[in-house]
Amino acid sequence: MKLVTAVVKPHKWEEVRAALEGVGVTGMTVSEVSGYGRQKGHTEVYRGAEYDISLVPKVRIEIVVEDADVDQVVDTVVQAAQTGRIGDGKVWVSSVESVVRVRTGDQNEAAI
Amino acid sequence: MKLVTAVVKPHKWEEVRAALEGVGVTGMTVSEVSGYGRQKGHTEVYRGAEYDISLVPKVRIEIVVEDADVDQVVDTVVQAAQTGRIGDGKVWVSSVESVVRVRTGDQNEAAI
Amino acid sequence: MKLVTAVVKPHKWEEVRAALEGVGVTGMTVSEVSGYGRQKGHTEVYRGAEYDISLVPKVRIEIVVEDADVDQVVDTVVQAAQTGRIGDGKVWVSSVESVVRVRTGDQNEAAI
Amino acid sequence: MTSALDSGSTAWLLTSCALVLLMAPGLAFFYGGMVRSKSVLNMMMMVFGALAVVMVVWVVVGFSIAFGDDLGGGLVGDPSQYFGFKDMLEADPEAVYPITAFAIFQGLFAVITVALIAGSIAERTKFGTWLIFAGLWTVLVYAPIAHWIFDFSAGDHVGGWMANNLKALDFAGGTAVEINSGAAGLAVALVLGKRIGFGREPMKPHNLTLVMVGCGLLWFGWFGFNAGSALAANNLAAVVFANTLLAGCTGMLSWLLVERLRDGHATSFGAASGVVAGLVAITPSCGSVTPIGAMVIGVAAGAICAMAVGLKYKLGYDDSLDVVGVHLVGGLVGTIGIGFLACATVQGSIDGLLYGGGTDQLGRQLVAAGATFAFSFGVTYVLALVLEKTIGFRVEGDDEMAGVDLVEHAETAYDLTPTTGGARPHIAGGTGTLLDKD
Amino acid sequence: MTSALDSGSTAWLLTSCALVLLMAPGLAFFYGGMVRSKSVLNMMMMVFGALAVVMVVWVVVGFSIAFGDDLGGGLVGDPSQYFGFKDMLEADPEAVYPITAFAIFQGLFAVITVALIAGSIAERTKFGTWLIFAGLWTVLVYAPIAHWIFDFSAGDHVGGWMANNLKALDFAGGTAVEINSGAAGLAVALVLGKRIGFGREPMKPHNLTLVMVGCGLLWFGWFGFNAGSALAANNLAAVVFANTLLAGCTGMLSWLLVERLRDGHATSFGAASGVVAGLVAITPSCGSVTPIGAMVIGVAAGAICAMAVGLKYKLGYDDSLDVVGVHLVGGLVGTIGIGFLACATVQGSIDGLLYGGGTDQLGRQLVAAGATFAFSFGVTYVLALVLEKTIGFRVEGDDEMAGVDLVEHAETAYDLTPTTGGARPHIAGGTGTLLDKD
Amino acid sequence: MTSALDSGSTAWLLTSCALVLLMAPGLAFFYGGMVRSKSVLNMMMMVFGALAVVMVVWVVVGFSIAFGDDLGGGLVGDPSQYFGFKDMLEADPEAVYPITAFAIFQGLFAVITVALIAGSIAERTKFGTWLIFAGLWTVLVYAPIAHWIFDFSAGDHVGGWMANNLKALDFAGGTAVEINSGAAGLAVALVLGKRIGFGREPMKPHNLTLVMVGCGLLWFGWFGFNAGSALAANNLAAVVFANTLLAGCTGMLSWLLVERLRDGHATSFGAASGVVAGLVAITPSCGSVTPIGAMVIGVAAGAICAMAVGLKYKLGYDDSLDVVGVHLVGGLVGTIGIGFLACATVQGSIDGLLYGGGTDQLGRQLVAAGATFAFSFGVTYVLALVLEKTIGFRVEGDDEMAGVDLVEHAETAYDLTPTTGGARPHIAGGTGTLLDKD
Ligand SMILES: Nc1ncnc2c1ncn2[C@@H]1O[C@H](COP(=O)(O)OP(=O)(O)O)[C@@H](O)[C@H]1O
Ligand SMILES: Nc1ncnc2c1ncn2[C@@H]1O[C@H](COP(=O)(O)OP(=O)(O)O)[C@@H](O)[C@H]1O
Ligand SMILES: Nc1ncnc2c1ncn2[C@@H]1O[C@H](COP(=O)(O)OP(=O)(O)O)[C@@H](O)[C@H]1O
Repeated sequence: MKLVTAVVKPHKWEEVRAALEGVGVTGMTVSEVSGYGRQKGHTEVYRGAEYDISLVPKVRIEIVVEDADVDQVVDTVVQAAQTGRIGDGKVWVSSVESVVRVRTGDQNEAAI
Repeated sequence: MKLVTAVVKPHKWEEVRAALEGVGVTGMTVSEVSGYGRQKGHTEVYRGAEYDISLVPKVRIEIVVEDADVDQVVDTVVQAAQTGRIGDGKVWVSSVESVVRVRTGDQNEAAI
Repeated sequence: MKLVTAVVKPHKWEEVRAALEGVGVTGMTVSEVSGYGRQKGHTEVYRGAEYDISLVPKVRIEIVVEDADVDQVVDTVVQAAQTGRIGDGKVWVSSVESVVRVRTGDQNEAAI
Repeated sequence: MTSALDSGSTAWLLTSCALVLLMAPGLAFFYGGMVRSKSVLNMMMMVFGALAVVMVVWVVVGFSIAFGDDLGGGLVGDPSQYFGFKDMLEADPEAVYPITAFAIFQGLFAVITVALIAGSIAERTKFGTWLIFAGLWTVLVYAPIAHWIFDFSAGDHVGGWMANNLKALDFAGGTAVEINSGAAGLAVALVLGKRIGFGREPMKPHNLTLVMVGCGLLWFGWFGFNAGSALAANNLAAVVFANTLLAGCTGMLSWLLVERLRDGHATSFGAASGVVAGLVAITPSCGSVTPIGAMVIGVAAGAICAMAVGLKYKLGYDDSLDVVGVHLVGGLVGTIGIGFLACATVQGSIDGLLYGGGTDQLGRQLVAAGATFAFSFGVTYVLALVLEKTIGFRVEGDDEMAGVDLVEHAETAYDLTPTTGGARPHIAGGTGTLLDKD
Repeated sequence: MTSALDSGSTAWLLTSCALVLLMAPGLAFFYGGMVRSKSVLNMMMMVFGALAVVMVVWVVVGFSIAFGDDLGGGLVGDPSQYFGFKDMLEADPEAVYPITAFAIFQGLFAVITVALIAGSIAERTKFGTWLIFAGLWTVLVYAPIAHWIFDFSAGDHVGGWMANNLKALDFAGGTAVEINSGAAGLAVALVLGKRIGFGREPMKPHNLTLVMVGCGLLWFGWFGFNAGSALAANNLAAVVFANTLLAGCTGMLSWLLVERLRDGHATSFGAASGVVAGLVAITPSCGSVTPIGAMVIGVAAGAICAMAVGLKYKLGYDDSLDVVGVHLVGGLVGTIGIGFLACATVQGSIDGLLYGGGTDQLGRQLVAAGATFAFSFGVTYVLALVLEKTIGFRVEGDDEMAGVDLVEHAETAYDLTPTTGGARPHIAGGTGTLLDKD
Repeated sequence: MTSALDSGSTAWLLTSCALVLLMAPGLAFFYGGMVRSKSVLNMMMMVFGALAVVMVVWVVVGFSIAFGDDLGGGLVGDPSQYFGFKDMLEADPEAVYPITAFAIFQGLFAVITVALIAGSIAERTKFGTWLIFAGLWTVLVYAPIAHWIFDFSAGDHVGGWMANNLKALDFAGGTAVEINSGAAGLAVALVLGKRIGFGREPMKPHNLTLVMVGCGLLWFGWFGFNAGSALAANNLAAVVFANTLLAGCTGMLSWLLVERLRDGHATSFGAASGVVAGLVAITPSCGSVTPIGAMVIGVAAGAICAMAVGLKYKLGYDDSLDVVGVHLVGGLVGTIGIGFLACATVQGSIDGLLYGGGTDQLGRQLVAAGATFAFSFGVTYVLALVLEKTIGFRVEGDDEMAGVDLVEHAETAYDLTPTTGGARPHIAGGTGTLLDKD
């Protein structure tokens, strides 16, 4: 199994969720994070003074998936979250050795 | 070493913490997240209108453990967090290549 | 590629960020978490009564890096975040199988 | 210099002015807590902005249209008579209270009425257009209706048709304030359309403690609104005060009961809404009913409004914060309730149906309610449509998703975490460029 | 028609009514900020709900029990005399202020007293049972005690025993409000038992800015409570006003000093608590002491209460928000303090021990305090126990863990994040089904 | 006993006292919302602490220095005359209102002035030193200046030089309150130095809803401040009330317009700041100008202050919450504006330059403004420097990074999440040990 971690723009969350539901993803875990990336360096005017802004709000989505589904899930997220502008985010995949469903104790594929 | 990631119901956090302390887990990192899973699809009435609810509050626990302790830690979490009802959460395990304790610079097993 | 996860004291965040920028890290994802570790067991007086405190605020930093940069990034974080006192935090490294930049669809090294 | 001025009544009137002023921030928090966290600043700005714009317009010409000598038919006052509060500053030896205090008191009624409307178009409105709307609406809709119902003929002075010809009763604004804002709220909500996601997402209050802060301040201020409308510190003011308190109490209990029976739980949002429903309904009737009558009015308003707020989902208009469900419906309950519950012991000589007074007064009340609704809805609809078609009244869809706080005001309301403390981003530059920069 | 009505005093009394009304939301925020975030709505609802229920009961029968002609022994007034505020509406040409205003003013005292009790059983109380308790307690406990101490005999009218026979001094409610709520708070806390985790987890205030908002509004409202009790806009009202301000100030400073010396830090929670402790103690004594005396009372109350709030951990009762430590103890400090610090210059003819007046008054004060405590504690304990054993007063353990906001009101207070904006879950359906659905 | 007491004016003065008292919490929230979340409690504590300390000092000696018989040259009053409010408690048959009410009213002006200063040294101040500063500053700076400008000679009584010799006009404190606090704020900000990160990080308001709550309460309270300064419930009070309302409105609109044109967006922080700027400028002038004049003053203050708050970045002083930009600059606008806009119709016999009255009054206003600035800045600078060099006025750098709430008060303001509910850490023990324990 794999863990897909996606960091996307907050107002894209709803579209990403809907798209994932469309490809059969039934579970995920979501958190509010701050992103630091190319978007930094933008300046803003605040009460007449200019500042560099480094952190911007993002949403982080974690999805445990079966090996076979990884590519589809990643593609789905990338498509739904894309605006083509700086700060669209990243998706990364890492390996998961085991999964348990707390309610039943089911393991691995059966637990996803 | 392994990283155990557990997503559980918020009001179970205290019990999970106590159970882990019981099996000698001395450190972990905790965050507030929102979960999306089978619990979705429940509807609620709000000011006379009905809605589907998709996100429910969860607590996410990350524990870096030695290889030998993984099974015990996972079992302990599952037992403490189980209510047997939908939305109890997931636990997954992935591999960690190295760990450092910031205070001392200790590495790997010595750093846990 | 690797994922470096660092949990550090909140008021060290700014120094860590600056140090990482110094070694060329251009992106990272940051979240507010609570830490549980050796710091627990400290007691505090509250309205005349004493309590054990278990959770302390921490900042969690995730950085996806190329394999070659891992050691430098870890060292940089450890140095910048170190105060030498209990609760300085942990840094751990795990393996990442693929990365995508959402904006462009760039993959892996090109996406970092 | 001998003067008729009663310092006690003046003290109460000044206090009442301050109380009604506080209703503006109170409403800003009440409404602000109800929207999603991405829209709270815009919501509060609509209320504060309305306060500023309406007061300026009121001083310049609004007061004069409302309380100047009638220009004919009891329809509108002479706009030049008190233009810029002229000739009002020197002490009038025959006045029991200073006319400036009265003019300010009435101006704050206009403020509250306009600000109430904002609730129906929450989370999707252009701030600049809103300010223009607020100013124009004061002149075109509020001031005339205030003339109709609040301007009593006296001596040489000829006032409005509802108060003097129709002889409808409205102690503190069931028509001019409540039905009026509710009708206008419906009109603008229809023009602007539904929020993205309306009916699919619950869009619950983001901060119920803020809602309660607003509710508390509103209730407090409402004593100035109602008991201040006695324009004297006397026995009537005390009865009105009691009625205002009691209708708020029974409005709350009644709304909570409906929720408990219908949904299984009594909510704090329901409590706050019920208080306001009761206060809305007692506003016209507080000078006509006994404390027992006030409790009945509160019960009726709480229950009817609790059911009315669900209508928008069935009928499909997005009256976001229930201006229609609470202010229009509650205003109708109170205005019409007078026809049933008026009691001559309290004031004047009118008994309602339940006190053996016949259907006469009930008829007058229905006419006043109907006329207010029709005029307000009609004019507001046209005004809002013109603004939407010309300068635009509603923000773009992308901007609405990103949030009106960010897009219209370049701010976010809260930054409570240590990491980003004070460094959370906002976006400079004009609307529409937001997503390019984000 | 010539009338004895003093419009200035009426204005001040109406203003004071509004101020005391504002103390209810003030208390809701003060208490609401102190609980954990999962209980804040329930806490506010207990206060708002008490306001509604108590006022209705007060109009129906409470005022009459408290201020009707004595039925014998100075123990209880005639419940039928002012039943439903009857015969009170028409202007009385001999009244200096409207009786309706007085009745409302006194009713709001009952509201605050009941609402204060809620603090001792925070985070674990069934809302429905609480409302029933509030109504019954007003009739069984508050109204009689108010009769004892607040109902002065005049002309034909015979009042209560403490005020007229014992001649204890209590200007604005050290007994009927403070000691009474403190004693009742202790009783209900004992009946309901400790929160899960009490003594192990600190259970700190979840929102100290909300506590401060509450503290500010309470202080503001307290001027109506105390200076309004002069029932006139006169010199005495001004001195009482000054005393109320000063005791709050020195209560704060004194509490902060204790914290600084004992714990190393002066906290904002301590500042808010110290203000209230000073205000509690000056409530009975504000009409009897000089401004210097008021400062002394404040210092005493701040220090003694700061130490008293730790008692619950030692003695093992969960008086969650320190109703005992602040209101019972502070009420005792003020009520007994009169015996030492009363000064005949301020009002009346009583000098306290320190002004050479002997121990006479001190004795009367002790009897009044003791009688109030005993009656209130006893009746409340039985009432709470009956409710707990019949319909249940405390929520289930699982529900307490999940949070009373969710379980009792199907709401959560805050939703400040963009992702879930307005879509955070609550649970419909009855209590107990929560965990099945969660 | 026949008495000159006017109960209506007394009612209004008592109400005004309560309103001004509420400005202290109002300011605490206004300022508290503006700082980062790690400093909000300390900010609120500085305001509440100032209230307590200043009132105690005022009763003991402050009032007497300000309003006691002049000791010579109109510079300072006799500190022994009203020491401890002595001989002030008994009703004076010749007084129109109780002297205690007047003394409290004036004391609350001192409170607000001191509390305003705290804004310039937000997020880095030792709480203990601040309290000492507040007490000393009241005696050394505020009370003398209040004597100069507020103490009018009457009968035997000789007052201060500005009011009686210079004949500068200042209805409610443009000099003693606004310019004074602004000058002192500049001085302490220079002594304490910049916050770590100033100019690099934006350090934005952490909670704009709290800022708005503060703004609303401040505005509400300001009616007591200004219209209460009429010391009577009369025609002048009503005009002053109108002016206070209108200047706040146009101050808001004008600030928003500057922001819209300069930065592209009108912010809610700007709205709140603009209201206060307008109120500051109308404070001295509210008794001298017409409602139209008040609107002009508000427009000028809003625009000029909106530009002035940027100065600190250019000149490099960290006046953290713009005490200089809003109170000093706004106070100057209002104080000097009188020279242009005074209108004899409103009160007295002075016409300003624009009403054909010549430059005479303008000159007097400039002298008053200059003298206030110079005295306040000079004495404050020395006082702050002495405190910083002896007991220390600013916290350590590490402590500032960790946050003054944690370090000075062992608290954090918010704990809104379920997990840590009520168990979030704070640190006991003295300053400086924090990082060892963290
Ligand atoms: N190396 C990285 N490791 C972890 N997260 C990253 C990394 N680089 C970027 N991110 C996340 O992705 C977000 C978008 O990155 P950014 O560089 O702003 O835009 P883009 O990827 O479109 O060039 C960042 O805000 C951050 O949350
Ligand atoms: N595939 C997944 N990846 C990541 N997190 C998941 C996944 N599936 C479920 N979760 C997390 O586990 C929680 C419980 O899952 P849910 O399907 O509601 O219940 P259950 O596992 O008992 O059937 C979810 O709220 C979510 O946080
Ligand atoms: N085994 C672990 N797994 C995950 N996070 C950990 C673990 N141990 C410690 N941490 C994190 O590191 C932080 C610091 O650990 P702590 O034991 O307090 O100090 P130190 O590492 O200096 O001995 C903790 O607050 C927690 O967030």
